[in-house]
Amino acid sequence: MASQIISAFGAVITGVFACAIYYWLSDKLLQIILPVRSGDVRRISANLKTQAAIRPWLFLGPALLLMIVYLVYPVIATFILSFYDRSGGNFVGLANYKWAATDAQFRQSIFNNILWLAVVPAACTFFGLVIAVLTDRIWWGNIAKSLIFMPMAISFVGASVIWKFIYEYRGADGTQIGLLNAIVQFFGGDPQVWIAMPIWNNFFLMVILIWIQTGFAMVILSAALRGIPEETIEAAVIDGANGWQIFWKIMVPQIWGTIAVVWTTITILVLKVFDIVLTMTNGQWNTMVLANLMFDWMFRGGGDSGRSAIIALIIMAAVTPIMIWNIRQASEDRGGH
Amino acid sequence: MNAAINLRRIGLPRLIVHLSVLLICILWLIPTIGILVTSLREPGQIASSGWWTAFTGAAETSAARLGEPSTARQDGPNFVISGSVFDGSQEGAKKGAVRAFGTKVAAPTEFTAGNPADIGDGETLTVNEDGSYVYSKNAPFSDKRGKRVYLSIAQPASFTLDNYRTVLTSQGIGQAFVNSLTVAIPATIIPILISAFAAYALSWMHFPGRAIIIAVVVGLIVVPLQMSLIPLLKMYNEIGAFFGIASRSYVGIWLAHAAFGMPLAIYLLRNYIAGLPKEVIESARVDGASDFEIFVRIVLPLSFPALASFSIFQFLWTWNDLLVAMVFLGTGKDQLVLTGALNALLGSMGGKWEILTASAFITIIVPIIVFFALQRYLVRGLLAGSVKGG
Amino acid sequence: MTGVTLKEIRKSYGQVKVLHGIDLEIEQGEFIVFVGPSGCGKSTLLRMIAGLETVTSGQMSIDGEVVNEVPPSRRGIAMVFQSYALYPHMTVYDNMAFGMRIARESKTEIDRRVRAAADTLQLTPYLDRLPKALSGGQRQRVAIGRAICRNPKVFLFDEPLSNLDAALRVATRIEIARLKEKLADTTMIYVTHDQVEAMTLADRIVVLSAGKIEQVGPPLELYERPANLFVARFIGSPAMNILPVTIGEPGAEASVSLKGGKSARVPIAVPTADKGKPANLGVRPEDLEISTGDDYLVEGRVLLVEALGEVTLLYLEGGAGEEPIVVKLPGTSDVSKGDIVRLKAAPEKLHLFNTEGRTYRI
Amino acid sequence: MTGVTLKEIRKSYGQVKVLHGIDLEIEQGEFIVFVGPSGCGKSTLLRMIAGLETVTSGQMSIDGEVVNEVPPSRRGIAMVFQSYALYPHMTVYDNMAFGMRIARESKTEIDRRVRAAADTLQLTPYLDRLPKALSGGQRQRVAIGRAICRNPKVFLFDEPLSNLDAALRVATRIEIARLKEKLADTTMIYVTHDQVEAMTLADRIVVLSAGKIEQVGPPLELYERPANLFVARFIGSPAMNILPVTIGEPGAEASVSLKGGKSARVPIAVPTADKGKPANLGVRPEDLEISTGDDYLVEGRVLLVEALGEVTLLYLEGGAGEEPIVVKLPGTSDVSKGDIVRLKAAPEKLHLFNTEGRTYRI
Amino acid sequence: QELKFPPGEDAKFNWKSFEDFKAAHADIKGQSLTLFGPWRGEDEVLFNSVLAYFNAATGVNGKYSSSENYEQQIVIDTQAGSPPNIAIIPQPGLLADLSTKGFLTPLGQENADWVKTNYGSGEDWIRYGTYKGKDGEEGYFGFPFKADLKSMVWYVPENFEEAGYEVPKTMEDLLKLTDQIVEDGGVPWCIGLGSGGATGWPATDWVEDMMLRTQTPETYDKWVSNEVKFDDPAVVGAIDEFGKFAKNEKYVAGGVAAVASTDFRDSPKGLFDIPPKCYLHHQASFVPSFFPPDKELGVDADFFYMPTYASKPELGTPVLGAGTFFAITKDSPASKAFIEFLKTPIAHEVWMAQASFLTPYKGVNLHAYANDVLKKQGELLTNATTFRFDASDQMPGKIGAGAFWTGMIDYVGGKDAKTAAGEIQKAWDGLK
Ligand SMILES: Nc1ncnc2c1ncn2[C@@H]1O[C@H](COP(=O)(O)OP(=O)(O)OP(=O)(O)O)[C@@H](O)[C@H]1O
Ligand SMILES: Nc1ncnc2c1ncn2[C@@H]1O[C@H](COP(=O)(O)OP(=O)(O)OP(=O)(O)O)[C@@H](O)[C@H]1O
Ligand SMILES: [Mg+2]
Ligand SMILES: [Mg+2]
Repeated sequence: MASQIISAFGAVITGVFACAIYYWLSDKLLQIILPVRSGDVRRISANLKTQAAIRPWLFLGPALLLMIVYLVYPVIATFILSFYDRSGGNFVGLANYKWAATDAQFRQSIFNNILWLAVVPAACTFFGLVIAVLTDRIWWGNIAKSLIFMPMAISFVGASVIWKFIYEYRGADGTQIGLLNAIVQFFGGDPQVWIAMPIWNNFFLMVILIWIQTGFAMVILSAALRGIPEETIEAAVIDGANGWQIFWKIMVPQIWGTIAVVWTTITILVLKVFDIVLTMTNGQWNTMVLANLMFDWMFRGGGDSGRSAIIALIIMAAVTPIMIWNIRQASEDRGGH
Repeated sequence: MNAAINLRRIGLPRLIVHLSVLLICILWLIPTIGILVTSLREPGQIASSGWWTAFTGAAETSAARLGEPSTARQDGPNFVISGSVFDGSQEGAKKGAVRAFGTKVAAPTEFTAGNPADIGDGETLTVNEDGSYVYSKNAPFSDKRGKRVYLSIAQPASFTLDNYRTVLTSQGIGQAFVNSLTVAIPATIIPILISAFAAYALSWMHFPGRAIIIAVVVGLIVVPLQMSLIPLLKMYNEIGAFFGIASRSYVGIWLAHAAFGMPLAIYLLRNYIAGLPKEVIESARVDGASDFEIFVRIVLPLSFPALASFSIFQFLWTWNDLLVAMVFLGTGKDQLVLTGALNALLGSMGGKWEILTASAFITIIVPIIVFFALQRYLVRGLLAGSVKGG
Repeated sequence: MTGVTLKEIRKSYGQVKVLHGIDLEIEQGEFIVFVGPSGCGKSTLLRMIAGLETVTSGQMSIDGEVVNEVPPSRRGIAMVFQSYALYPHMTVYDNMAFGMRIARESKTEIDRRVRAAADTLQLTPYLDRLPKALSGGQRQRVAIGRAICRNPKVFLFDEPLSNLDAALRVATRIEIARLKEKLADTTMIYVTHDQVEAMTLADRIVVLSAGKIEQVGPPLELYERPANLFVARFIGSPAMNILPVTIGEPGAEASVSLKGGKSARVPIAVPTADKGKPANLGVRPEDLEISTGDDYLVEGRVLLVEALGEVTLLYLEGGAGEEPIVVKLPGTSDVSKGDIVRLKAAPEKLHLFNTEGRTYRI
Repeated sequence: MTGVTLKEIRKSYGQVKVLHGIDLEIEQGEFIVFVGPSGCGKSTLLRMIAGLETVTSGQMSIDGEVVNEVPPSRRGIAMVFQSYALYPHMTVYDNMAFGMRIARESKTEIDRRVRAAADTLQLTPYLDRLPKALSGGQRQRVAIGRAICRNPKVFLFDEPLSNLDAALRVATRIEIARLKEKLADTTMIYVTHDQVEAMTLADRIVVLSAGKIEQVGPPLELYERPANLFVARFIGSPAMNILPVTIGEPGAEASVSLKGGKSARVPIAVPTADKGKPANLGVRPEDLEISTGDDYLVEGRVLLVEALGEVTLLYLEGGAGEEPIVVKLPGTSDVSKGDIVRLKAAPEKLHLFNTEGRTYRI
Repeated sequence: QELKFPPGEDAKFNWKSFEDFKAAHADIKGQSLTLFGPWRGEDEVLFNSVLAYFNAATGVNGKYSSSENYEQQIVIDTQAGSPPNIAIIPQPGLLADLSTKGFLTPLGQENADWVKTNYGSGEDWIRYGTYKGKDGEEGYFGFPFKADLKSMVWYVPENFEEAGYEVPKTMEDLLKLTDQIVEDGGVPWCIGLGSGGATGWPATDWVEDMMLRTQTPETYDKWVSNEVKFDDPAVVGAIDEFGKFAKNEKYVAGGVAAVASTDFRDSPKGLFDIPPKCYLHHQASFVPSFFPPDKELGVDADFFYMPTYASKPELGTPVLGAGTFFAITKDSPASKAFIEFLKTPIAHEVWMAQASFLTPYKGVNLHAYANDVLKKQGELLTNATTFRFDASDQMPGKIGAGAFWTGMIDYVGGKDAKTAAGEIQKAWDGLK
């Protein structure tokens, strides 16, 4: 055990160190090849200029390399695969695209995804905002925040397990072990099979993601709220606005930019997350979403790389407008340096 | 001072605020408490009663077997078997106060404890609260085995640490824990270092193509990672074969995690680093610092809150990851990460709630420690660049 | 009828006492300026009048009505903040209309009042802009406009000009002076630590120091007859020169002797009991002249000459005090660094303070 | 030997031209102040000298060497920013030592220079503090100290005092004046839009407007003989009053006639060709006096009286111009609002500008 | 690794086969062997105990591993070119897929012949291991080891005894018993289809069992290959047979609504509740691991063969089952040797003697089974007249592990059999 720990420790150190040494060495090398410490000023200036041209690429190099290899290349490969059949061996033209256009499950997934996109980012942001506002006002706010942030530390699968204990259904005559049904039964209602209720089951799954992500929204929005100039709020107080009006008319509009960032981040997450649906229903009872559909086509029964590629492309295409808007927003905000 | 303090003056009664936050916290905590309690219960109970009943203790129905007919004594005209339902019953009825009993599985609580019950065939049975019973018949007993009775036994709340013991003492868990850390720590630090350099270049250095790179980076945030697994592993294998080294190594998984977290890291860190005061950086430039020195000595220390915030997310993600670890590190016993090792305990068909819940809690611990250690930076650090004056 | 009355107003933040009993009567229509060093409690007092801070003890009335427990929006006040505090996401029009919208005024009424205020403040062309598209001065005008729209009985300003640059400050100051005339019935309370603002705008100045009122009075009275050393040094720029002296001859026209050995007659009555006691002689930089004769008060070597065109400032060392003595000479001067100059002042321009800092003048 | 030479320096940001050919020779050891309205390009010019902005065209030399392509750290300059720009995570000592550490100076040398600078600026007690534990003035001193440590040939200041409050501004200004004397060999270039700073600190002032130099000269020259209307109005506070006139008699001592019908003799030579042409008569508020006789220049109704104690400002309307005429009277005055007053000025204090705004004075 | 049963000690084991194997494979000592399979938890421990004998006999360093993401992992690994030596695959569909993509090494005719002669219903087993390779040629790829029996109904003997119920011998009797229990105020069946990411699969076992009880094995095979369409009346009929039980409010614990959402792992626990939630539970041979821990097989719980219709004697006694196949994904002498090892009785007996393992291998000593229930199952397996492999496992993944499940969930949720089957068929058509 001790030796394991030592070797692991060694690996950790070497790994991190190797990464750091790249930057250090490459800079050293630059300094040696293009000396600037001494010599003729004209020369130094020229060298510095060359350095300035090279250095961004040294800084960006590892990041670009990693992203090209691990992300760009697979995206291109995916794009190409989308024109091939299930084994990736035979060119089939647009057949996969045609399939996507007509497949019922695919349409179902799109519909559900739209539901998710409409609900989850909005709900997380809304709850995050409300909690941020409320917790900022009490002395134990930080404790409350930590508690609400805690679900972030739980893996999606773990979280799904947790929620199974909430949605669990037992027949009306049995003892409920699902909390929700127990409550329903306590108040005299009939227990329900929550995860099988058409349309609504989507929402029950969304609750899980909302439960996890609200902490994230809360933390970021709480920082933004602190940035609101106090005087604008006092001015509104003098103008006679009540708490509700101040919240909606003064505070929220002022942190709109941050809200947008939070919203975007969660939107992307919603499009990528599939563990929750997988563990809770695996897309049964019409809860399929795109990410799961992709996963299904990719791995189930040997996989169909062409169709899964299509779905992956659709997911990426769906986010593009949001990202473009976000980039615009970002460059407007700071005008660039 | 912050904006919200002012709300207080507006007059919304503070009590309501306290209560609503309390309510939200409870709502948010209930699921977690649910698994915590579940993880402390005995496997048999988990599926048969709600976790919230664990505190109160419950009346549990169980079966017990009375003494063998051979142990019967003759008492006047009657034959009597007596003893305790808790003795040597292979049904393993747990001790407790007997509330009711019955002799038919369909009606296990037909009779109240302590009262003699006429169960037909001239038989009477009395089971007392302490479990002692008297079973008599006006004729000799004829059954081969002891009679089955059903008992409703009040049980005090009981918890067990067995589930945790099972998980923690299972083979290879220590190794897996070390492996997890070996994966997660560099997989957190490396991308942060790399993306911080990149974020600096993208916010403070001028070079052609900067805008396009920023756009591409942001676009890459959405690439679903499942898609890239096969082409990447293929590449790893080819590289491994070419150089004659193992294709699955820590380096491989570090880089994979680093790359998958990279776009988001660059996006968040750039937001922050671009928001650093321009004059400070220019001032360092006038002082003669090169971009490398500016980055290392000025930007890096100043971005610490943002780095800390992002490292929380990256750590959470690598720590909780299973798929990437399995693919790029392998599934051998000595390569398993904690999530994988705990997963292996679940059995092929899954369904071991007690193990699942206990493992969920064990995996949470490290992220929670990391979270609390870095939490104070989180509040002001994350995206602080996008917040004016933040 | 009084505008605002403060009776024994005290304020503490937890253990920290910030205001120690403020008594003040402000007439309706008066323009009152609070001045004082940073941290003396000016803003706190103003914010208490606004209702943004609670009153720890004492009684505060506006328009004859006790308002200790009345929320800000019901006090009939309007406030202009140092940082403008405009709602950044609303146009100028909406900024001004916000309060009335909250109060559910009719559309036409809102429009009328906003346009009237915009007119007064020459903001009409900017009504559709967002605050970020305005210059600092315009922003401050919007903040004032927003306050005007509320039709307040009491107008509160907390250092409204301190974020503006010099030129704008002058312009906006004049704007406020105009406003003061226009709204002659409105009581205005103004916090600043800029003297020029205080002097030019105030009907009466309230000098605060460490949570206490030092002196209340019209600007020129404060300038000419400061009640104590604090006020004397605080009002006027550059600050009054203070020279340590000892009382020679007390009486209706006292004589004091300076450190350098010189003595001077001061047309101020000093009680006989104080004979021989140390005191402080105050003389404003603008009241000092260069003396060529022997009738000088102090003599010193010029440390620094600042020629501002219209006036020239001399900084002298080697005078009686430890701080350099500042002299403000009109126009330009040919004195240069290192010169030894002698200074005199008209006796009626001299001020005399006892060791506790209180003035000897009545 | 020249300190800094600018030859035909131009700067554009993309399509936007910011500087339109700046020519300037700065002597070694000179203290030059750039003033001008906001956005005129002062900071841009300074940042170009520092090397933080590239030069679009023209030639810039420091110490005789062309530096267009030389990076900031090699130009022998040091810069103090308006926002201090201290490294927030380093102590005062480290802030000052940073540049030398980068340059790989020896430990002892670093220590010597830091302590010397700290001594000069009275920062020794704070060497171990972080910037956030310092007051604004102290921070600015650290920024200056950091610059001093670089032993620069040229010292650049970009509005170093504008973030400080009035009292600190005065104190730090004097500090800089002292520094100027101490580092007599160091060329200093200082950007501000505060007149007092410009007037008190500068050896020569460069007045910029919209990317062009309007006038260069010692402060008093600019005050007394502004080259054009822009400079005339820009230097001096309150600004010079401008009265539209027509040239009556040209000649060595011209006569001009004012709108009100009055005419005045001005001891300024006007070419005969300009006879009958409109012109602008300039007179500073402090040069105007109240006239009881008939020898007045203008007459007007008092709009506003601002009594500052030491001086009194009058704002008059109904004069010849549209803007109110400002008068600065020494001491207090008994003029009150609504009075009609007549104003005169000594002829030698008058300024005359042609329609293009250029002065007639040589 | 320690060997669970010391060689030579217990007569019920065929130690000779072990020694023979050892003698024959001394040459591969020191090689390594990776195996990747679906077994986790106890199953993993058990398999490792078997592997230990192989390692001990050959000196090979054989390592087994598993994963929750088993199915993805094998797809990724094989496609990326870093497969284990041996993949253990429970679905013939996946096996077929891997073989057509050329990722499997053929085991050769001699192995096929061996299985044919030594396994009960050996021909059927060979069929499930034989697929087209990349070149289009048929080959034998999957060596069956460890079988599961599916045609079983579990019950608690004492509950039956108390209520006076008899184990039914025919389907007609079973239906009668079902009604009888309802009449007595009880609930006859526990059915749970929930299984997280695989929700729905238990229903497929029902339908398959019903197919075998209403249609000929040939029809069953055609159904698997989709020659008989999913919405064929034969299939729809079988679905409705399942519906007879699952869609009757009175027959199932918790009502019909509970069927789809109850987890299949929780569902058998109802048998042991007091009072019992149900009396009958249809599930495969692995299910005892989900019984409460103190239940002794054979005493507290037992099973009976899911009976056939007396009205259809021509169908014989069909047995539905499943099993895992060992396929060589990376060839090596050790891989080959391991397949050889699987042919030794000892490989089977070591697992048999511990728990939950059935084998159709006729050469094993049946006394090695850990208990009578297992033994009974083993006999059932070896004596079956018809053995049919789980149909859903043989269908294309998107059907057998997708549309079929979804269809059954929809069916239980209210759709009629015809529509549900129609949709499954449509999905199947979409694959072509
Ligand atoms: N919320 C608070 N809690 C504790 N002390 C406070 C609080 N607000 C202000 N103070 C203290 O009260 C005193 C008065 O503050 P105030 O803001 O009124 O000063 P000021 O005169 O307006 O100063 P300035 O000219 O700098 O604005 C200060 O010492 C300040 O530190
Ligand atoms: N990076 C830039 N891109 C485009 N225009 C710029 C940039 N920096 C400055 N400008 C423009 O150049 C002009 C001169 O700016 P500069 O900052 O030099 O003005 P300034 O005289 O220093 O003003 P201030 O007194 O407000 O500091 C302004 O109109 C400004 O808008
Ligand atoms: Mg204040
Ligand atoms: Mg500037």
